[in-house]
Amino acid sequence: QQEIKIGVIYPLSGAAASSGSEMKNALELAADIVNNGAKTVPNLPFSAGGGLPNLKGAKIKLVFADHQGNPQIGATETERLITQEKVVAIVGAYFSNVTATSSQVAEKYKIPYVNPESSSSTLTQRGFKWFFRTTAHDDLFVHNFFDFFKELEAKKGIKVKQLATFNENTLWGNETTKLETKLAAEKGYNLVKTIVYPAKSTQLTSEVQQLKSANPQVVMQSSYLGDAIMSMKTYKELGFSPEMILANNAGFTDTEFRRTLGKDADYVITREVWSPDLAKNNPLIKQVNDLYNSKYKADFTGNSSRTFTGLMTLVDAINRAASTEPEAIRKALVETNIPANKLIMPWKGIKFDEHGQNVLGSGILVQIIDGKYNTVWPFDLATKDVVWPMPKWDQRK
Amino acid sequence: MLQVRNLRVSYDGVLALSKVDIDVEKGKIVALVGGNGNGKSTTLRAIAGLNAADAGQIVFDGKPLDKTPACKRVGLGLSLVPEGRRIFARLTVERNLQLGAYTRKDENEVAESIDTMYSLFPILKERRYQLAGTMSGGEQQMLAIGRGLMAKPKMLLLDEPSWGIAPKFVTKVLDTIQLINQQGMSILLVEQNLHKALAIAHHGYVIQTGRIVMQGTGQDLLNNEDVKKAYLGV
Amino acid sequence: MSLEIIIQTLASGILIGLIYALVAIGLTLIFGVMDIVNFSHGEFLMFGMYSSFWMYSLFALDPMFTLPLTALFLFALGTLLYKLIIKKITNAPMLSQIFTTFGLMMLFRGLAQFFWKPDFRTVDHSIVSGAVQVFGIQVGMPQVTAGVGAILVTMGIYLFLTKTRAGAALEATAADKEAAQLMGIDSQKMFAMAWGIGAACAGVAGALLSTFFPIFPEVGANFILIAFVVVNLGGFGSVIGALFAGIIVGVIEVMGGFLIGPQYKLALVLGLFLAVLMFRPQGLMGKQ
Amino acid sequence: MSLLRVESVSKRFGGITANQDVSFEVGAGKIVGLIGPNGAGKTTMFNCIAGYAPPTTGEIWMNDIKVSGMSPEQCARAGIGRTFQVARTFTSMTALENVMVGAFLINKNVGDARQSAARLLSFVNLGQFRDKPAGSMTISEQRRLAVARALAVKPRLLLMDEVMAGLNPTEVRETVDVVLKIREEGISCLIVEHVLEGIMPIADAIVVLDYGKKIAEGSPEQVSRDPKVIAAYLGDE
Amino acid sequence: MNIQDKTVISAHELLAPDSHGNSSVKYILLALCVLAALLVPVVVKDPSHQNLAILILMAAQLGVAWNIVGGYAGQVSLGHVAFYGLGAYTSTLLLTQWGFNAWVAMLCGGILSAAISLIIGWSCFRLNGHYFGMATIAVAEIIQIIFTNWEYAGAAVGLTLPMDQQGWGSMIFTDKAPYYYIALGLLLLTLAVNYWIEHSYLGYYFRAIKDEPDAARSLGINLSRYKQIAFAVSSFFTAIGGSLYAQKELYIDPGSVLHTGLSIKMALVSILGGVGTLLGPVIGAGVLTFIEEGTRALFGGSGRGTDLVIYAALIVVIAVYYPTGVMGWIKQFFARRKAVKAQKEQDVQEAKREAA
Ligand SMILES: Nc1ncnc2c1ncn2[C@@H]1O[C@H](COP(=O)(O)OP(=O)(O)OP(=O)(O)O)[C@@H](O)[C@H]1O
Ligand SMILES: Nc1ncnc2c1ncn2[C@@H]1O[C@H](COP(=O)(O)OP(=O)(O)OP(=O)(O)O)[C@@H](O)[C@H]1O
Ligand SMILES: [Mg+2]
Ligand SMILES: [Mg+2]
Repeated sequence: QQEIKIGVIYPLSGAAASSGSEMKNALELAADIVNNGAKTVPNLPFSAGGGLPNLKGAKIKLVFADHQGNPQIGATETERLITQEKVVAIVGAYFSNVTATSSQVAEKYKIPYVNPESSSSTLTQRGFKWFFRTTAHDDLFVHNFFDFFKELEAKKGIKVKQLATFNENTLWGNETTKLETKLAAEKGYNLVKTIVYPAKSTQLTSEVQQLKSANPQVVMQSSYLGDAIMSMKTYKELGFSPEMILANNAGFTDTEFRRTLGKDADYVITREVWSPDLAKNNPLIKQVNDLYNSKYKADFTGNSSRTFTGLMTLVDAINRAASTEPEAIRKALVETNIPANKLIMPWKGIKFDEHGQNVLGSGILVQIIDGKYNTVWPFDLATKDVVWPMPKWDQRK
Repeated sequence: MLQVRNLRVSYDGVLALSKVDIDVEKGKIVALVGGNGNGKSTTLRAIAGLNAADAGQIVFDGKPLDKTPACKRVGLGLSLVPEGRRIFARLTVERNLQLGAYTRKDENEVAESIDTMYSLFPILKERRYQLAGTMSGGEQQMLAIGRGLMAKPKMLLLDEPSWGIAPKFVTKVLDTIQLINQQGMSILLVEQNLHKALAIAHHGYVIQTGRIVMQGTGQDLLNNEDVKKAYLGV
Repeated sequence: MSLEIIIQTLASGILIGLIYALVAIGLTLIFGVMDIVNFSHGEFLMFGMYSSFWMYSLFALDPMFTLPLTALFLFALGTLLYKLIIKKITNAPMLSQIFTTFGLMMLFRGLAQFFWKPDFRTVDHSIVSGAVQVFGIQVGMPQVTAGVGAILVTMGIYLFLTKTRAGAALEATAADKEAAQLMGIDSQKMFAMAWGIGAACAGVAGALLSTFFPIFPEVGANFILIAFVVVNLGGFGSVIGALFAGIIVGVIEVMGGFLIGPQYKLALVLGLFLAVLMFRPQGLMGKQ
Repeated sequence: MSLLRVESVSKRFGGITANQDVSFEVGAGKIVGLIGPNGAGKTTMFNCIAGYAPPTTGEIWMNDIKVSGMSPEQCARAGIGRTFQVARTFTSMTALENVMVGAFLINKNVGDARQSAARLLSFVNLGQFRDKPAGSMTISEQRRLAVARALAVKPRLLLMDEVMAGLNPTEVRETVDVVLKIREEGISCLIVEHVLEGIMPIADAIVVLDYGKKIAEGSPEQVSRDPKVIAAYLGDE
Repeated sequence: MNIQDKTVISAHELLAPDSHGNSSVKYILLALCVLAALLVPVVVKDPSHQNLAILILMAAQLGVAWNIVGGYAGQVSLGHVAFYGLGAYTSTLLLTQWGFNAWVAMLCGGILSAAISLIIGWSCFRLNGHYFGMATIAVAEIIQIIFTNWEYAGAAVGLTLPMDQQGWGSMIFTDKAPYYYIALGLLLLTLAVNYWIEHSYLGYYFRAIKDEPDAARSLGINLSRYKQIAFAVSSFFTAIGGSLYAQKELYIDPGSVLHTGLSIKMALVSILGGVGTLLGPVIGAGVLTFIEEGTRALFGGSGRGTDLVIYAALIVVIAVYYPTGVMGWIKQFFARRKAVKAQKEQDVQEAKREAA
C-alpha cells in the first residue's frame, strides 16, 4: 500500500515551540482522521478513513522538521525534506520569514507548498507558482478592523475617531503598522500615536506612558504572549483605560493569556480566525474540536484550526490529482474549490487566485467576556453583543 | 620536622626533579642552593603542595602529606613565601597581611602580629591602605615575607626572599630570618645570595638538574671548592 | 512631559533597574572570583522562576514564602554545576570557558523545554499583587517588593564580601588562586561558593520576578544582555557598581523609551554603555 | 655627548611622589647604574623614559628628540629598548619567536628576523633554548630572553630592570659579560640593580635615588663612599 | 585578567616537519585535499548533501575569518555578526536597488565593513578582555536595532533577492554546485590570506599582542594599528561571507543575518577546531555542522527540543574535555607520545648512571 509523504516544517523548539507543538497536534489529528477515520465527524471530507480513495487508499505520512524560528534552517530543512525524505508536498512554516525562505526552496524544486497560517501579505506577491496560502493575510485582517469601526458607527452608533497603534517590531508588526497607518489616513481616522516596540522587552512602561499621554480611543495592538500579558498588566498598573483594546491575534488569543490575567483580560477584542462558539452556525466545528479536545485536552486555536485546514486542503488536492506527481498536485491545488460547510473555519470556502492566495478566507473579531472568547463581529456571526467601551480599571470590581 | 624522600616532579611530562631527599630538623635553618632552573622552586612548591609529586614522600611533623591539599598544609604549620611574590595586587597591604593569618582564629593575636610586621617592615605600615600591586618590587617582596610570617607556621619555606631587595635591607631580612628561627621556627631557604645564606644556615643542600648532588653544613659548603667554582664565582 | 509622568517613569525605571542589578550581581560575583563570564546566568534566573512556579502550582505555596527555598535550591544548583563542570575549565582558555557556559545556556533552555514544555506559565495569584499609590503615582506591588528584595540582597552580599572572613577569602581567591591556597584558603570551596551565591542571587531575582513576569524556558534571554551591560557598566566584579548600573540602565531604558521611541530604547542603553566605556574602560566602579 | 638627558623629572601617583626633580644623563656607549632603596622610584623612572608613564613634570630627551610624552612604541622607535621587572615574555611563543618579534621592527622579512634572532639568543647564552616555549623557562631565563628581545629592536639605549636578581654569583658574572658585550656593540645601558657585585665593577657612572630624589651621582667609587648613600642604601658593612 | 590562551599552538608548529613527516608530503596532502574538495559536487549529487557541504564551507570560512582577530590577535570579538549583516545588506541593496554586479556588490560590502570595523576598533580597542567582548556585542546589537527600523533596508520585513535573475553576474543559481565552488573559493582565499598573515611578521605581531601587550609596545609595536589590521581583514572576509549567505538564501532579515547567536557560532567554530590555528576552524566547522544537522535530522521532529539538548550537551562535553579543540587534542597526543619516549630514555640513562 502506498504511503504519501508530506513534509511539515514548524518551530518545534525555541521561542515559538509552544505554538509549534499545538500545530503539530492539529496536523497529527488531521492525518489520523484521513488514515484511520473518525465516525463522529461524518461531514468532514475523508472522515471515512482508509486513506485517499482516488489513490487506492494510500495513507499519508507526515515527516516533521524543526526550523527553530530560523529562516536559514527553514530553507535547509525544506531542502532535506524534499531531497532526502522525498516528500510530495510541504506544509509550513508559521513564521512569515521562515515561510519566505522555505517556500523559495520548494518553488525551486517545483514542489507544492501549502501555507496555512503565515499572515504576511508579501508572501503571495512574489509570483510563485507552487505556493498556496489558505488563510487570509494581514492586509485583509487590518481591513477587517476598519470595517468593524464603520459598522460599529452605522449599526451601533459608536463613533471611533482617535486611534493608536502598538505593534511589536518584527516583520508582522511592521507590516501591520504600515497598513494601519495607510488605512487610517485613507478612511479619515486620526492616528494619534504609532508605537513599534522591541519584542521580548523586560518592561513596557515607557510604551504605555506614551500611549497614555496620547490618549487614544482605541489601541490596535500586535503582541506575542509574553508582551501581551505584560502590556495588560502595565495598562492596569498605570491606569491606562482606552475605550477599547483591539488586538491583532497572537498573544491575545493564547489560552494562557486569559488564565494569567483572569478578570483583567476581559473586554479585550481580538482579531481571530476561529472560535469554538462558531459551532452555533457550523456543527462541524464542534465535532472536530471535540475530537481534538479528547485527544489533546485543549481546544483548537486560530493557529491549530488553520493548520488543520491547510493539511486537509492539501489532502483534498492530492486526492483529486489521484497522483503523487508534484505537477498534478499543483494543478489540483489551483483548481481547489472547497465549500464553506466542509470547513471548520468561518470562511466562505477555499479557492485560490493566480497568486495562490485563498480569496474566500476572512477574519472574525472575538471579545473576552467572563474569561471566554465570544464572536462579536461580523455581526451576523456574533454570539454576543459587543461591550463598548471597556470599563475603566478602577471601575471594575 | 620535614623529611622529603625520593621526590620526583615533572611539568607536562618533562622531569624537573628526580630523587630529591631533604631533611629539615626542628628549629634549624636549611639552605637549598643551585643554579638557575635546577629545581629549587619546584622542590619548595612540591613541599607546599602546589605541584603534585609523581613519586616520593613528604613527611611533615610525623605526618605524611601526599593526600593533603596545599590549603590544608598551611593549617598544619607549613607556609611558603613563593617565588615572584604573588601578593594580592588588588587588595590593600593590610588586607594582604590579614589574609596571611587566614588559618588563625584569634583576632587579637592576629592584630598583634600585624603590628609586629609593621615594626619589622616600617614601609608596610606607611602604605597599609595602598593597593599592594602599586608598591615597588622590593616593597612587594617585604609584604610577601610578612604575609608568610603571619601564618605563624612551624616551618617556613622561603623562595629567594632577598630578590629585588636593597643591599641594606637584605642584611635585615636575613637577620630577621635568623631571629624568627631562634624563636623556634624551622626554615627551608632557597637563596641566591649564597654567602649570606650559607652563613646563617645550619645545613645546606646543593641541587643540580633536579637532583641533590651535595650536602653539608653551611660552612662546609662555603669552603667547598666545587661550590666556590660553580656558584660563588671564585 | 508632565511632572507626574517624570516621577512615574523614574519610579518604574528604578524598580526594574533593581531587578537588573540583582541578576547582574550574581554574574559579577562569579566573574569577579573566577574570571569566567557565565552565559548561562539567565537560565539560573529561569530556574528560579520555575522553582517558584512549581511550588506555587503543585503545593499552592506563594513565591514569597518559598523564596528562601528557591535561593537554597539555586545555591545547590550553582555549587553542583561548579563541581561537575566548571571546575574542569577553571584553567582553560577564556574562549573555551565562553564556549562551555554558552553550551550550558542552550542545554538548560533545552532541558526546561523538554521537561516543562515551551508554554508560558504564570503565578496568577500571589500575596504581593495589585498596586500601591505613592506620591500620587501608581506602582505595582510586585515590583516594589522585588525592588526592596533586590536592595536587601545586594546589601547583604556587599557586607558579606567586605566584612566577613569568607568574603576576604573569596577576594583573595579571585586575585590569585595559588597564592590564596598558600594562605590556607581552599580555593575549590571558594569557587563553589561563588557559583552558589551567584546562582542564588539569580534565583532570588527569579522568585521575585515570578509574581509579575511570565515564565518560559527562554525567559533568560530577555534579561541576559541587559545583565551583561549592567555588569560591564558597573565594572566587572563590583557589586555596588552593579547596583548603581542596574538603576541607571533601568531609568535610561524607561525614560529613553518614552522620549525617543521604544524601538530604540535598547540601542540607547547600549550606546550609553559604549560611551561610558570610552571614558572609563573599566566601568563605573571597576578596578583597573 | 650625552645620549639620554633626563631633565628635572617628577612623577606623582595621587599623593605619592615616586620621582621628584630628577636630572641625569647617559652618555653614548656608557653603562649607567640607577640604584636606590626599595620604592625609591627606579622602576618609575624607567617607565617615564620608556613612555609607559609620562612624567608629571620635566622633560626627557633622546639625542635631539623629546621622548617624554611619547608612547612606548614611539620611544622604542626612537631607540629606547627595555626589559621589565617582571619578565613579560610572550609565553605562547618559543624563545626564538620572542626575539623575532623584536627583530621585525628593523626588518619585516621573516627569514632575516629568524637569523638575527638566533644570533641574539646565542649572544645572551640562550642558544640551546631556541625552540623552547618561553612559558616553560625559569624566571631568570625569561629575563635574559627579554634582554635579547629588547636588543633585537637595535636600541641605542637599553633599560634593564633587575636582570641580575635571583642569580647566584657565577650567573651574575655571566650576565655582566653579556652587558659588557652589549656596550661593545655601542649600545648605552641604564641598569637598575640591587646586586651591586654586578653593577659596581662595570658602571661608568652611578645615579642614586632615595624617596624619589637624586641623592648622589658619580663614579662607583665616589658613590659607594658617599655617606648619604651608605646611610640610605648600602648599609654599613 | 587572564585572557591569554596559554595552550594555544601555532599551525606552523603543528605542520612543522618534525612533527608531521616532511614538508613535501604535507604539500601533496594539501593538494589532494583541495582536489577532493573540488570533486565533491561531481560525486555528491544529492542537493541536500551538497547543501550540507556548502554550509560547512561557509561556516569554515567565517571561522577562519573570525580566527584572524579572535584567535591570532586574541581580541575576542563576540559581535562579528555585525559585519556579516553589513556585508549581506550592502551587497543585497546594491544588487537590488542599484543594479550592481553581484561580485562588485560583494566587494563593496567587504570594504564597507572593513571601514566600519576601523571605527569600532578605534573606540573599542582600549578595552581589555571581557570588556572588549561585551562592547562588540553591544555594537552588533545596535546595528541590529538600526536595521530592524530602517525602512530603506526593509526594516524588520527584510529584503528578497530576485530569484529570476539567475547567472554568474547576479550570483544567483538554481543549482547548488556554483554556490559550492564559490564558497570553496572563498574559503581557500581566506585561508590563503590567513596563511600569509601567519607566516609574515603580522602573525608574530598578533600573537605578541595577544600574549603581552605591554611588552609588545616596548618593541615598537603600535597596538591599535595592528589590532585594526586584524579586525579589518577579519571583518572584510566576514562581510563577504554574509554576502554569500544572502546570494544563497535569497532572503535576509535582521533575525537571520544580524542574530547574536551567529557571532558566537563563528567563535565556536574556531574554538572547536583550535583557536589560532590555520585549519582549526575548518575542522571545527565540519564537526559543528555535522553535530548540528545530525541532531536536527535525527531528533528535530520530536517537538520537545531534544535536538537542542543533545547538541548543547555535546558542546559542553567538547568544551570541557577538549578545551584546545581538535588541533590541540592532536598536538597533545603527539606531545604525550614524545614525552613518554623522552621519559623512557631518561630512565634508561639514569639506570646507566646508577650502574656506573
Ligand atoms: N610552569 C612550568 N612549566 C614547564 N616547565 C617548568 C615550569 N616551571 C619550571 N619549569 C622547568 O622546571 C625546571 C626547574 O625549575 P625551577 O623553577 O624549580 O628552578 P629554580 O631552581 O627555582 O630556578 P631559578 O633560580 O631560576 O628560580 C626548569 O628547567 C624549568 O624550565
Ligand atoms: N601606580 C602607582 N600608584 C601608586 N603608587 C605607585 C604606583 N607605582 C609606583 N608607586 C609607588 O612609587 C614608589 C616608587 O616605586 P618604584 O616601583 O619606582 O620603586 P623602585 O625604585 O623600582 O623600587 P624597587 O627597587 O623595590 O623595585 C613606590 O613607593 C610605589 O609604591
Ligand atoms: Mg626558582
Ligand atoms: Mg623596581
